[in-house]
Amino acid sequence: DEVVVFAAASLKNALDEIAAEWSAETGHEVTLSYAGSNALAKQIIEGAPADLFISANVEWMDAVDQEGMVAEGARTDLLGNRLVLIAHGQGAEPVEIGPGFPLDQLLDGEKLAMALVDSVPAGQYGKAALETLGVWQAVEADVAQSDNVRAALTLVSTGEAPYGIVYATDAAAEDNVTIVGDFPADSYPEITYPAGLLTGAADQADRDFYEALSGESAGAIFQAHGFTVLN
Amino acid sequence: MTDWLTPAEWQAVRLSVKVSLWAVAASLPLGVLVAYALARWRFPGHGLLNGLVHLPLVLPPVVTGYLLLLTFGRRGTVGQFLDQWFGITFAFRWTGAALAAAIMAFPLMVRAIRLAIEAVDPKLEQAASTLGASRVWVFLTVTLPLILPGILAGMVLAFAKAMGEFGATITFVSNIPGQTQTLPSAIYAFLQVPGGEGAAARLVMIAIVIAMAALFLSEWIARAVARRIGGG
Amino acid sequence: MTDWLTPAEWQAVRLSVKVSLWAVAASLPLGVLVAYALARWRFPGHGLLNGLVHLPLVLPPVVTGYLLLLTFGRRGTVGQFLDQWFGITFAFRWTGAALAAAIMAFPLMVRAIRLAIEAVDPKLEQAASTLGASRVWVFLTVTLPLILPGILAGMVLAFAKAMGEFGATITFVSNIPGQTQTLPSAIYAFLQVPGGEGAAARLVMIAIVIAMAALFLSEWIARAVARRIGGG
Amino acid sequence: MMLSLAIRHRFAGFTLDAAFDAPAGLTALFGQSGSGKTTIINAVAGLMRPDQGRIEAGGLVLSDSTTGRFLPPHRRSLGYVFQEARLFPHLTVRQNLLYGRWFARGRQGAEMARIVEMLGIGPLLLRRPGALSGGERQRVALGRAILSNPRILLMDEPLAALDEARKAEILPYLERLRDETGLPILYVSHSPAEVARLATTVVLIDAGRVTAAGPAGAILSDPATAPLLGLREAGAIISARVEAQEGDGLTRLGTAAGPVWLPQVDAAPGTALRLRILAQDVMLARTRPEGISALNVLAVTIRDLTPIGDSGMLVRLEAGGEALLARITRRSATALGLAPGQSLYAVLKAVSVAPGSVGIGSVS
Amino acid sequence: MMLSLAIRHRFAGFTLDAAFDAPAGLTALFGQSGSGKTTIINAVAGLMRPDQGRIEAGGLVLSDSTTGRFLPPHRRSLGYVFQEARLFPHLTVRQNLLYGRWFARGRQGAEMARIVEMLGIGPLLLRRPGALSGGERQRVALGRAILSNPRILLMDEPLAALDEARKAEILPYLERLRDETGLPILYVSHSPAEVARLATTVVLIDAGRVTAAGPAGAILSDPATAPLLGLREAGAIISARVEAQEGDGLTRLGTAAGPVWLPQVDAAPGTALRLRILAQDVMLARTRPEGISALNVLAVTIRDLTPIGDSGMLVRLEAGGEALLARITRRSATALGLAPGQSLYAVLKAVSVAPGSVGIGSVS
Ligand SMILES: Nc1ncnc2c1ncn2[C@@H]1O[C@H](COP(=O)(O)OP(=O)(O)OP(=O)(O)O)[C@@H](O)[C@H]1O
Ligand SMILES: Nc1ncnc2c1ncn2[C@@H]1O[C@H](COP(=O)(O)OP(=O)(O)OP(=O)(O)O)[C@@H](O)[C@H]1O
Ligand code: MOO
Ligand SMILES: [Mg+2]
Ligand SMILES: [Mg+2]
Repeated sequence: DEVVVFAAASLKNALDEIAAEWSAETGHEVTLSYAGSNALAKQIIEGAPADLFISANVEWMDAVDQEGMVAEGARTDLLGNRLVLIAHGQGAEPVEIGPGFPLDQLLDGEKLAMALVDSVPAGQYGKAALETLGVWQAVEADVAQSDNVRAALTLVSTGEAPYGIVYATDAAAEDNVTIVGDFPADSYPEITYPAGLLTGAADQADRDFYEALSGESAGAIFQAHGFTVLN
Repeated sequence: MTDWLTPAEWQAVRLSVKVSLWAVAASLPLGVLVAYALARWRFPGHGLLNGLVHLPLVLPPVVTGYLLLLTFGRRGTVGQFLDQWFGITFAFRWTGAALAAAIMAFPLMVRAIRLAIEAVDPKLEQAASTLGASRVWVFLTVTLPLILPGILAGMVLAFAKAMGEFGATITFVSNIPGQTQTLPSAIYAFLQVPGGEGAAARLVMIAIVIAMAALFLSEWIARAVARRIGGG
Repeated sequence: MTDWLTPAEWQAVRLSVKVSLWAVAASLPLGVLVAYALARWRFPGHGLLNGLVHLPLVLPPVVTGYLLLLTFGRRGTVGQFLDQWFGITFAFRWTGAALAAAIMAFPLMVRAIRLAIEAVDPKLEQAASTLGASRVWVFLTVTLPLILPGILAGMVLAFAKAMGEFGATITFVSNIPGQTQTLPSAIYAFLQVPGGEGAAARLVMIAIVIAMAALFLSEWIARAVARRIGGG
Repeated sequence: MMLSLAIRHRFAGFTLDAAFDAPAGLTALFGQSGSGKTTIINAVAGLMRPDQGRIEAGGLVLSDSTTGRFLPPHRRSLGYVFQEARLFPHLTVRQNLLYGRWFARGRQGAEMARIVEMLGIGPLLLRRPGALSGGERQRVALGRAILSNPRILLMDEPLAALDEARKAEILPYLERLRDETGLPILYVSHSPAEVARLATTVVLIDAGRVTAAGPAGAILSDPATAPLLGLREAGAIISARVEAQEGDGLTRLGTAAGPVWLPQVDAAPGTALRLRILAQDVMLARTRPEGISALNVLAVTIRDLTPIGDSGMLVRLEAGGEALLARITRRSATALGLAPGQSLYAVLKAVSVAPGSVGIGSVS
Repeated sequence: MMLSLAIRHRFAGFTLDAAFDAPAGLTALFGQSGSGKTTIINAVAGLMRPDQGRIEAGGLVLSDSTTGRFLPPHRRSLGYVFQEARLFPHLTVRQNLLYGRWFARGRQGAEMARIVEMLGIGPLLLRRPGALSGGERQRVALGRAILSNPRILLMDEPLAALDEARKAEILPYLERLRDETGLPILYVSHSPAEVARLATTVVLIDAGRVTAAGPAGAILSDPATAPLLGLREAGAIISARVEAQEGDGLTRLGTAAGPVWLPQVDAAPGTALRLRILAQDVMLARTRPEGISALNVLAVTIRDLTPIGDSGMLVRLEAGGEALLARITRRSATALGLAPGQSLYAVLKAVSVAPGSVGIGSVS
């Protein structure tokens, strides 16, 4: 029957495709509700009729888990993502990202676009990376924080900010920005998108879709959209 | 139209209109009552009521949505009460979207109606009372017809706001296609992923067209009413 | 107060009040003008102007923020023009937050003032004109004083809305502590992390207190004005 | 039904302190602008709650500051013609007229068609009040109040904006209303002629206080109150009865003072009339004048003489038991050697008695 | 300064088609309720744009439908006393009064203190209009218009809500305004007495059309127009001059018809007056009556006789070149055997001439 999936908004493109494919195969319907992970988690805790939850970070999945709402043994770290430095326009100069790299000189008094560095996952990862690399203090005052990654990306694509830190998945699909460098994988905590089957899901179809997410064809689609498939 | 909108988008359009219309219709009686109370009565708690009405304007929509979730959600006290005793559920239903839209639009509706009520000449109401009309009848036969333009303005503001409401709705009832996914939620989802701008723009255009239609309709009605009252 | 708010939060409070006050003050003259035009003039484009004014209400705030970015951003046409010729920049400044708040609040302000203007008896304005007052003087000496309650209502609605505005602001000028981090942005940030509700609630209380103070002030002024006009 | 009122109310700079009884019939409130007439009427209507005092109508207490009782306006069964028309702008003239009737189900009332005809507002019925002329508005307001079938009628200068011709049509209707229904009518007017014609009771008000109150006949022919009404309006009200409609357009009336001829009075022989004869219209002659155009010459006796104004003399006359007043110059009084007890002749032109001064009904 | 007007305007169900000239002095618009008086005044004020026609004041075109010229109201230098007061509710009485003056800098005008005194609104100056009585509002509106130093004064029933005493104070002021300033005054009134006293020009309006227009003297003493004004108001206006203030409170006037005594007229010997003598106040006698209270007996000759009404006869008389009117019954006319050319006596009581009928100024 119907599978209701609450998923972080950044997964929309990939999940839409996967769900369509799976529906066509199995005849079950998938209903996808995209919003911020925090809102979804709170809704689930408040009794939302969701069968599956895919969060953009571990903390919100933990919050749901602590309420005892994730089915026993039905939680998995589904996807990973990479953090990249982007610049406005096509064909921007690549930047060598390493400890103490001269980000503040690159900015030249202009802004570095990021998601909220203390609360939105992409921002938190970015801040961690910059701290590890020892450049956070130099640029802290020049960081323009958006409420989500896409908004940060928009700031760069419109040229409002010359540089930004976003997910590789987002950067790949935007014409007007260039990925000028990858952050070293050890400079920030691993980016994980955990998926969990919720206690409210009674149906076999729910479980099937949960499993299918880790399957091969789903993996291919996730990868096509720039995600790292974790297992 | 159907060929350049996916069924899901088409559903979001219909849902948005339905939610907005219900939000306006269902909150109108209370809106008129509260506006009347604020305009005409002096009672302890006047300021408090006024503050309460304005609250959804002051709070970031997300906060309002969160409070709604806590109050009217499945585990919320009011939500449980309504569910058990009246079988009314708001959580994760289109009714919840309507509730969120109604609450977000309420201050706009109340203020417009209140301004209209304050502009009614009490002398006309007095005249009606000397002719035998009780308070309620005075209201129904004199005040109400005279504030119609204000009510209309309030309704159109509320409708427009309801069409655009996003933060409270998505926080309260999430973004479930066919059930709670309104136009703004759909637009939001598109804006969260690469390449979604085109689709978002299309939906934005639809939202604009619908709201403008409502606006034109209201202006037209208001003008017709004004002509009747002013002219011969 | 300072002991239970961090300096950054304290800064957000001050900035929010500043942004809201400026948003209201700067948009007031245009608001009165547009309200007057919509209420009293018949011109081609009347419907269009009316629609334009309501647009921020209809669109999800994020979309409005996005459009602002495209228009008033540093690369936006208007933004570049203003920057080059007048040295006015909105991008990543508190001025941009004020602009966003003003635009989001504009429909509310205009509608309140428009309703007030429509309630002014044109016969009084005629009387003033027979006494030698030109259109502008009629407006300044008769219409304006009579619509003061409506202007006040519009200002208070706009102020409340500006205090609560979040989506358009953060999209347009993002969130730079001390420069563009308003109260709602700060609240939003807290709500993004598990367990942040307590801190958010503290800021919400502050927002409520400020808005209520503005509300009480406006009611008090309105009542004083009404007493003067109505009584002996 | 009797309306009794004793109220006291303070505004900044103005104090109302009035008490009077208004019996069935028409009670005219007469006084300068700002003397408190509208305030009194508003108190009766329940639109104003007096600081102190009591208002009672036919045994029903409308308001009483000692018990705190205050009947709201809509339960007072009023018809109030406001000083400004106060028509409902969103209703047609017809709907305005019928507004009160709606709430007066059960009480039986004036006939719509007749009122509309009398007020000449037939062509306006489907219009809205917005663009009515001043007089049209006032007529509709009058109709609205009358058609609500009130038990008390309050009228604040109801005829002020009307032309004489229209007034002449409405006055007889108000007289019938007064005489046939027995409802108390409180009537404010600045026109002494209107007051004299319509009032059965007159209440004179000055700066918030009642300076005189009583039956119209007594107040209007009392030399003490005459100056308050204006010298020109001093006069007597006498009873008359239609005796015959004579061929040449004149009507012969029988009065205690003798026959009086007037231009056509539209009333059947036998009808009782109130005739107001202004003091200034009465000429005195020592001998019965001959060869003059005045038709009415009455034999009278002087009761007393009161100097009035700078040069005038108000002469109270008696003619067959009826009191008459004449106002002449002191010079003439001296020249004619007038003194109380003297017999002489009062001359009255038939056309002097205004149609507005011939009222139906008897003198109270 | 002369005001000329020829306009045409259609409302649903009402057509105005009026043309007349209003020379310096006071032009009274007289007509039934709904006949179009306010509409005409609004056209002059520029508050209404007539479908067709032209309005000109002292050479200045105010509006002309052929050229499309339309001077906005605020550039017409008007003082308009509206039928309803239209006071500014947010301003004090004082500020209301001074409102127009503010825009009339340069033009010199009436003195505030004098106007306030005359209107009796001194105690109200600091109040706001909200709670003024009907008459108080009207007086403030009157003051506001006058104090704006207008070049054209428009008055729509300005005295309707006022008591006789107050009117008696205001009328002489309006006369002075009319005579001293030379500004054209358009004046609407339903009171024939007011019109007769104040008007230098009279325009009769019926259902949107001008039925008669011309100098007040001619219109008011023309038997053809008398019925339009109301029979009771028919009368002649004659010129008089104060000759002496006599000791007993009477004033002797010289007229072409002979001396006339009236109760004290407050004017210095030599002052020219307009005297309105109502036809109904004139009694005719074949022989000079003796021993009567009436002081004024004038030798007159009959010019012509016009039957009027059901039973009346309007007799045009000549006395030393002045025209007089008498209204008597047809029965008396027959009994006295009246015929044109006949000589007889007109008898007029001194007190019959209302103070309101003695105007300052000469007959136009
Ligand atoms: N609410 C009020 N506050 C202060 N003064 C008031 C108020 N209402 C009335 N007055 C004053 O009381 C007095 C009496 O007013 P009212 O309206 O009764 O007069 P009126 O006799 O009807 O006069 P008019 O003939 O001019 O209509 C006036 O001087 C008026 O200004
Ligand atoms: N805008 C309008 N539309 C339709 N009819 C109108 C309009 N304005 C005035 N009239 C009508 O035109 C006629 C003349 O109105 P106007 O106000 O000039 O009368 P008036 O002579 O001043 O009467 P009153 O003495 O009653 O004030 C009235 O019958 C009125 O109803
Ligand atoms: O109050 Mo909002 O920022 O329009 O959802
Ligand atoms: Mg009054
Ligand atoms: Mg009029």
